[in-house]
Amino acid sequence: MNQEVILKVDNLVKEFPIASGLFSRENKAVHAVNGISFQLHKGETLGLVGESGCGKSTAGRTIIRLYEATSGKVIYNGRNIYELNSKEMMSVRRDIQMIFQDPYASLDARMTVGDIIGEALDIHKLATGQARTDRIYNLLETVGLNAEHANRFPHEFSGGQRQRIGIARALAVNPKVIICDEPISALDVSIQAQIVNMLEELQEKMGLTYLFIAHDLSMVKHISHRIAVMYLGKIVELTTSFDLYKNPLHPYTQALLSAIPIPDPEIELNRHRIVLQGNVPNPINPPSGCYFRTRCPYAEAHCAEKMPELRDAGNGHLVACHRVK
Amino acid sequence: AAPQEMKMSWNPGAEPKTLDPQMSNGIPEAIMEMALFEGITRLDQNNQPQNALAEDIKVSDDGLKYTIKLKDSKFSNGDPVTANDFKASWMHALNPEAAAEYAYQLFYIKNGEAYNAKKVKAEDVGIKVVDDKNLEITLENPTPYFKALLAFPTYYPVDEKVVKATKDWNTKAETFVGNGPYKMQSWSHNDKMVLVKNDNYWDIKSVKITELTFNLVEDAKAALTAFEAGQLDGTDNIPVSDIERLRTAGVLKTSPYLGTYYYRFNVTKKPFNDVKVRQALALAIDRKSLIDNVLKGGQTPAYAFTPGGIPDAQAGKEFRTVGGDYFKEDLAKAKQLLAEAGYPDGKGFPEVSILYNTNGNHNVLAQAIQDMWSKNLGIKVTLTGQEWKVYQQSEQSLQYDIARAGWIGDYIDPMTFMDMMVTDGGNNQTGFSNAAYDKAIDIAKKSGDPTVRMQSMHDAEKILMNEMPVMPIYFYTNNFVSKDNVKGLLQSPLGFIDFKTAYLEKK
Amino acid sequence: MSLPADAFSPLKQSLKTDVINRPSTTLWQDAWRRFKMNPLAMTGLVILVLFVLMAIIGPLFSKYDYYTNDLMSARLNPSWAHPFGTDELGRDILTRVMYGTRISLIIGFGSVLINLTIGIFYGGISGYFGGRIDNFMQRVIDVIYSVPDLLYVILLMVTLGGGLQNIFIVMGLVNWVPMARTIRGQILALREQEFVLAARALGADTKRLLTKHLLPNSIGQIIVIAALQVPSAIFLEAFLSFIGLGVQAPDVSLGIMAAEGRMNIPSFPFALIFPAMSIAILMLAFNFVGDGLRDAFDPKMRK
Amino acid sequence: MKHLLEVDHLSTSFFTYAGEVKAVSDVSFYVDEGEAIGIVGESGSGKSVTVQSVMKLIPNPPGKIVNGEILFQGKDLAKASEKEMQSIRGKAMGMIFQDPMTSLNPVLTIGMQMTEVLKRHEGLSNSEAMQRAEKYLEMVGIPNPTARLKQYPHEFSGGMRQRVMIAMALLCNPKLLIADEPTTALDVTIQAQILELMKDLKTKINTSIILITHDLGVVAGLCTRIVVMYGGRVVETGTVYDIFQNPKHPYTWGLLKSVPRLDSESKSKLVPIPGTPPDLLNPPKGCGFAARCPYAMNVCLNQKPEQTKLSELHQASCWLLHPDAPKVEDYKPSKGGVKG
Amino acid sequence: MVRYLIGRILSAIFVIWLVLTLTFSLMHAIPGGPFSSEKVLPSAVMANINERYHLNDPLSKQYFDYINNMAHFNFGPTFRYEGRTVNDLFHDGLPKTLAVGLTATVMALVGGTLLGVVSALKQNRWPDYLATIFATIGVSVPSFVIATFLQFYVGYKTHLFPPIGWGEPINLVLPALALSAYPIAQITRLTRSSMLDVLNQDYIRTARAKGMPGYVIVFRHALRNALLPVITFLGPFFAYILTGNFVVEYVFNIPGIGQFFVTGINNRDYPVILGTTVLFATLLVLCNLIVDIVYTLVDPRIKLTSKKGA
Ligand SMILES: Nc1ncnc2c1ncn2[C@@H]1O[C@H](COP(=O)(O)OP(=O)(O)OP(=O)(O)O)[C@@H](O)[C@H]1O
Ligand SMILES: Nc1ncnc2c1ncn2[C@@H]1O[C@H](COP(=O)(O)OP(=O)(O)OP(=O)(O)O)[C@@H](O)[C@H]1O
Ligand SMILES: [Mg+2]
Ligand SMILES: [Mg+2]
Repeated sequence: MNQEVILKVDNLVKEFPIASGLFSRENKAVHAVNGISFQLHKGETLGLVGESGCGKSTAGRTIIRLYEATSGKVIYNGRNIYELNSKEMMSVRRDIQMIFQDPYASLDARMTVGDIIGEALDIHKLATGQARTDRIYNLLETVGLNAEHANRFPHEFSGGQRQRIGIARALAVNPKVIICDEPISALDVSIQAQIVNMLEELQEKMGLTYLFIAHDLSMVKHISHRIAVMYLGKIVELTTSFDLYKNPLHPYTQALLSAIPIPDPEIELNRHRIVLQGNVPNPINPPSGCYFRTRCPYAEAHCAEKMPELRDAGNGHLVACHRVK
Repeated sequence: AAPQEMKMSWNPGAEPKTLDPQMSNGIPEAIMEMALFEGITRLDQNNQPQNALAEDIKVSDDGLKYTIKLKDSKFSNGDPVTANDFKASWMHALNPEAAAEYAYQLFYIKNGEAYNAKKVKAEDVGIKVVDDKNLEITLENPTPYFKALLAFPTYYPVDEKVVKATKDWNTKAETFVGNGPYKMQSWSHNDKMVLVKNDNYWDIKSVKITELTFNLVEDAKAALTAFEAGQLDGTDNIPVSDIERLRTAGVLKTSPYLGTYYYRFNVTKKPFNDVKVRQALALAIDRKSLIDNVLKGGQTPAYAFTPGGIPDAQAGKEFRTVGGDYFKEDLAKAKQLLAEAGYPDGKGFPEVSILYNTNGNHNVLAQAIQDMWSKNLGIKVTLTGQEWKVYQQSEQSLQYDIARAGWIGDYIDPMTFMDMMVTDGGNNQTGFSNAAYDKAIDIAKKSGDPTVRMQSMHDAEKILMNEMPVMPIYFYTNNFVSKDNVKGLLQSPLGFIDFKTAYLEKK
Repeated sequence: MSLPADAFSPLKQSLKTDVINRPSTTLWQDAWRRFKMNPLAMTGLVILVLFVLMAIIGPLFSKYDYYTNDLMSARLNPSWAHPFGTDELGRDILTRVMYGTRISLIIGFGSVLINLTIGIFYGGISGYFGGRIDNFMQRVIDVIYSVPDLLYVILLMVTLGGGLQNIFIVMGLVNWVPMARTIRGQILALREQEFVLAARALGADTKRLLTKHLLPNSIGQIIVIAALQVPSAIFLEAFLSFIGLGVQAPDVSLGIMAAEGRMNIPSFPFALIFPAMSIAILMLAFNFVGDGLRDAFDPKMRK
Repeated sequence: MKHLLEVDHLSTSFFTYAGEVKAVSDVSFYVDEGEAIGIVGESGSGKSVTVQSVMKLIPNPPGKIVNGEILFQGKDLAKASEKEMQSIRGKAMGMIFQDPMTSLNPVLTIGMQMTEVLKRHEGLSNSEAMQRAEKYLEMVGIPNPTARLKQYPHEFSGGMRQRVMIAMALLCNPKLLIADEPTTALDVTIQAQILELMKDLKTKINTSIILITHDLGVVAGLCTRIVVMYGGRVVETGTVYDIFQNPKHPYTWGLLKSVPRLDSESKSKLVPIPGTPPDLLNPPKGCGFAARCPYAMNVCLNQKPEQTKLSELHQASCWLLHPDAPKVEDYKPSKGGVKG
Repeated sequence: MVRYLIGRILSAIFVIWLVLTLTFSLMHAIPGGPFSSEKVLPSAVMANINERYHLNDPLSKQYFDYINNMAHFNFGPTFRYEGRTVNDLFHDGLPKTLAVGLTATVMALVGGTLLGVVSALKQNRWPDYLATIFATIGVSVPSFVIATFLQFYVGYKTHLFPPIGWGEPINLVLPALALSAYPIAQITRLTRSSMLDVLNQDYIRTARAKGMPGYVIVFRHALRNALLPVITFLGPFFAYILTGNFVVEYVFNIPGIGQFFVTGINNRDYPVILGTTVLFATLLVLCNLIVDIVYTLVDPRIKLTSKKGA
């Protein structure tokens, strides 16, 4: 695999201030992303998994600067994108695109499919007139739809088809990196595979790099080369997908893996589950020390004191846990 | 129960501004005060002042000095009514600090106006208390109608003791003290006021009603509905739209009313700086048709400024009949006048507007007149409705072309109409100025001789109607409804109703 | 059971399941279809169209005009010549009702146009920029909300004086708040929607976001509010007429006719009944249409 | 043996403006006492409508049970009156729903919502009901139940609300518990908690369960038999072993092949089912799956396949099982790794 | 909670101050003065009046004097009713206005809710249509027309209710009916749509799945939730009851304070204008506060904190 780093995320933090009233002085914030760092290699798929609310979407959105980061850097083409002016940002936007989770909310219901895809072309002035039409048809076919769909409205399509339209829109600018924010979570199992296969094909054909966000570990494992596991705004483990499955080091990862049901009655019957107690803590005031300690079956006193660093536990297998030596 | 209960209810209008006789100036207030107070004189059914609290009134030959001897009488709380009460009350009205709106009703008294304007001291005012029962008043000018004025609310006495002791004594029934045929029993503001016979009234034998309720209804419509539903014995506040119906049903009662409805012309502005235009417009409306078809209130078409009902110098004659009509509607002449003014068939007539206030139904009349002028003279006028106070301001600052106006006399004498149009008079509001007219008014004011006075006023009216700064339309009538068994009401052409002798006829 | 011989041979060609069989419908058509299904709303619409037609072309067919007096035939009961009767100046009430409807509709639409403009502007800015600006702008709205607006309508009307354009202005000034609130709410909600994020990810600028995405998607709601504000403006004008601050004669609105007709109830009820009924039917129609539109544009109803 | 619940040729339709939506057609299955069965199928395949028909919770209008019998303890619910149903629901049959966030009344306390069931069906007094509710909350693993009963749903997390829902459905010891995708809306770790709980309860109290899910993994651990639905119809039914190891319907194959298995070592390509499910407004004449089936034959387009009995418990509806049809062997159950 | 209340009160004072200032400036922008009348007063009299009521003070002084008085709950004298103060007017009138307002409120809330529930439960059947038409009539006929009709056709024609007057409970019926027509209609519509909405919620299905009978579902489970939007409407509703009172008080001649605002403006009775505006704004702010508190009682999800959701 190509080891060229295309995008580097460095200690990224995103907090959402909680709107305070006219007369209140407190300044609370949701710590949605709490200093994550990783690199995207050219042509790879990096999976990002974690439970709901752990900050996956926020991370994705902050990386393409839909949100301004509270601190940290995202280096693309050697430059921190948060320092770019709006004009320079435009060229980054052509290179980094995003696919969204909700196939219903992510398409403007008032626009035709053609216009939705064409919007990218218009904004970046990539094609007009016949060229624009041709490009739109071309993109539709790329994602397995056909030209006659261009004049239809999103609500006439099924979820899977809509998701393809979203992919076509992202592809319209010929991006190099695509951030996929749970593109399949809202779809039916049988349809999920359609999208996953297509994403894989496109990656092969166009040399795309994906940051693939999901909470379904089996699908992430299937599609990703490497996987980062997030918990409460932090990456707790990052390694190749094979390694992660074979040799999960972080207790959270272990629990996550064991929680996933396997469609095989024999395995299921004999399987021992690590069932985590309780829920993800509130990101407004996360626990002290290790964020996971409140649910960790192995938590010890010192876990409450110090936050574990993300360290290399050998072979580039990064993990943030005091237990892992 | 009392042997002879007689209860009557009436809607004289909305909540009174005040029932302090010196501080009030409205007609509903006057109606209530007439029931609650008694002056030196009281008007009889012929509107002639008769001695009431006065035992005797002597007038000096030059008509300037009035010497009044009072009867023994009491306030409703039992306090005796003294000459000093009168003086104190009147001085209160004139006191600049009291800021009474109707202070000018007392400006006939020597130095009244000067004192009110803070030019002289209180002692200089021509009211002198000789003793408890005797009062001496000096006037500024001979004022033949002064005896009648003495019957006016502004001239009523209030109990000085009470005034001194109780601030706002007149806002609550508990503290209210009068000296009239009735006394106040309860007063629920904006709702109703209940009066009962005043045992301390000197003429109590003439009073028959035991309980008189004044319902204080703002909306004339509501009051009429209440009357028709039997809730009220009468109301004198009739919506125009119901007049015809009530008349047809034979319920409506009408009495003369000392008021003129007219249009003002802004004589400082083209085209109304041309007297011919003013005359043309005045001649080109059909007053009778307006009254019969639009107003339907039994009003009289007005071809002069002063309404009927005011006695002339010669006994038994009326000022109006002596003066007669000063013009006649005449379309041909109107057209001719308009042409002479340079607007043949209304051509080239500038766009002008009739200003009226939007409360009431002045707009209906304005629309009718607009239509008549358009049909008869070919001139287009527009309408401008303004809110009451805005309208007043527009009128007073001459920001109009034509403006509706109405004037109700303050007292029964032509002067209450005639002195309005003097140069720079506060109520002139047309920009009209005519030396001959001013002179005639001046003569009338200064003269004690009734014949001279009246003649001068006839002269003045003639000038006025010739110059036509104001275009009279109709003379008001007073419309009211009352149940058939309501008797003994005294209707004054000034709009007042005296309930002193009222009674309900047993069927 | 007998089956044809080739029953079990594989299909020659795989069937396309991705073809869309149903005819293409825009959201407008979709909304319209749902609207059509609503009998009350359709009735309202038909009435509304009739009223508008009546207001526009009705007077042309009348042999009377709304201002010329005919004092000899004042207060006539309804007849063939005057289906609604005549008023105290002998004017044909039907003609006046038609003309009054026109003015009332002008007032309704005119003031909605004004408050729409203010509302879009204010709500748009507040919703789009959010944060501090939004917070401040919402405070302002809160203040306006805690003032009984009728009081200001009256104060302003007296200050400015009567007349059509002032009625527009005053109603525009007062009624924009609900409009701004709706638009703000819409934009605030839409702003975080993924399709807007997608456009932003593509580099769309503010103007594009507002004109291509945010406003077009709010339009359903805007129409609904507008449809419900037209009648409230007509209503307010009627109230102003009642206290003598409505349109000025010889112009006539339904409100002023009702207010003047009120005085005539016992003697000549037609002067109240016809204009009042016209208002009521017009309002009814507007409300039905407004409710119908709300349902038609309701995303929950979409299928 | 008599089945606890036997659904026979059930058809339920929604009569909408656009026409009749045949949400469920000719569905038959049964549940025995103490047994857990799973209903799987993709979204819109009629799973919820089926069980809501059983509970007679179909909104009417527009929904209506147009045909079939629902024999519950020998009584045909399809013909039962609303009153009778009211005494069965919550007492003999409990139900939990997909979204725990919206399934509890936000303005009533948990205690209120739980005790009202007991008061209604068992006529318990308030304190008795409270005691029972406490006991059940404790059973589903909610600590400090006394205090919790006084709280409102928003004070509970999603997983806890689902526990409350389960406790509430079990309060009257129902014969049958219907769980309509009880874990779909939950996070994996919470889903694991709930599944463990259900497993645990199944052994503790002898309740029959119908578990609806679209995740085959979920049923694998809990159920003994599986009903696979597609396009409003049952396409295959059998024991878990039948379905996972010897599936006979192409749709079941597709379902199994389109999901990656966490435990698979090789990175084999997923095999998606192409196309989209049939439009239930205009259901195809033949087999509903024909349009997406790689093995579709001429007959599939024109005639609905009949049910073929493969064994006592295993049945499938597919023309491929016709003796004249070509033999197709598509799915080979892969044995994944042992870890996990 | 205390903190929240303090915050609300502070912001209420701010709001009231704003309202006062706005009204003060608008009021003085209106042409015409309090003592202008058709008969022009002699200038001396006018000067005396201006002096007495401090109308010749500079506006800024009048403004600060007024604020100062307000701070002492002294609304000043009324120009219209000699010897009485705005406080007197309020003292006399407010209880009557509240009596009518409260009666109308109860009628509107009870009537509107019931109609709304019935109409939602019988959706698209005749009770629904009846309720809908009734509700729409309420929002379709101007209140003065309704009031006049009630007064004339119900009060006068049938002799069942007195057309005007005050003091007996029966006097309340027609005015309260006229006043509540519009809010009844609004509440019916609101209740209906939110009820329909709520009946489709998952927790209603849960309640049905528990075997709860219909009335329990409607009244225990659905209604409370359905009333939430109705509660939000209460703010504008109280505003309507307060200001809408004018028409009703005028037509039925009720001695309340509803008419003072309009008559205050007509008379340029500055203290009355300011007083009523401030009073109305205060009442409204108070009502809104109560509404918010009620909301938290009905909806346990809402907590009173100093920040308020949008
Ligand atoms: N615009 C925002 N304002 C305030 N808080 C936010 C905002 N967006 C997200 N959050 C909060 O940040 C945290 C992380 O949210 P995020 O959407 O990134 O989670 P996620 O991992 O994508 O979850 P999911 O799987 O549900 O999509 C959550 O607690 C969320 O409530
Ligand atoms: N109220 C309704 N009106 C019209 N159609 C309905 C209604 N409820 C359900 N349907 C239709 O019935 C069919 C089956 O729906 P059902 O809810 O049973 O699917 P499901 O298998 O439970 O899917 P999911 O996994 O999404 O819950 C769907 O096509 C749906 O559109
Ligand atoms: Mg997310
Ligand atoms: Mg379902």
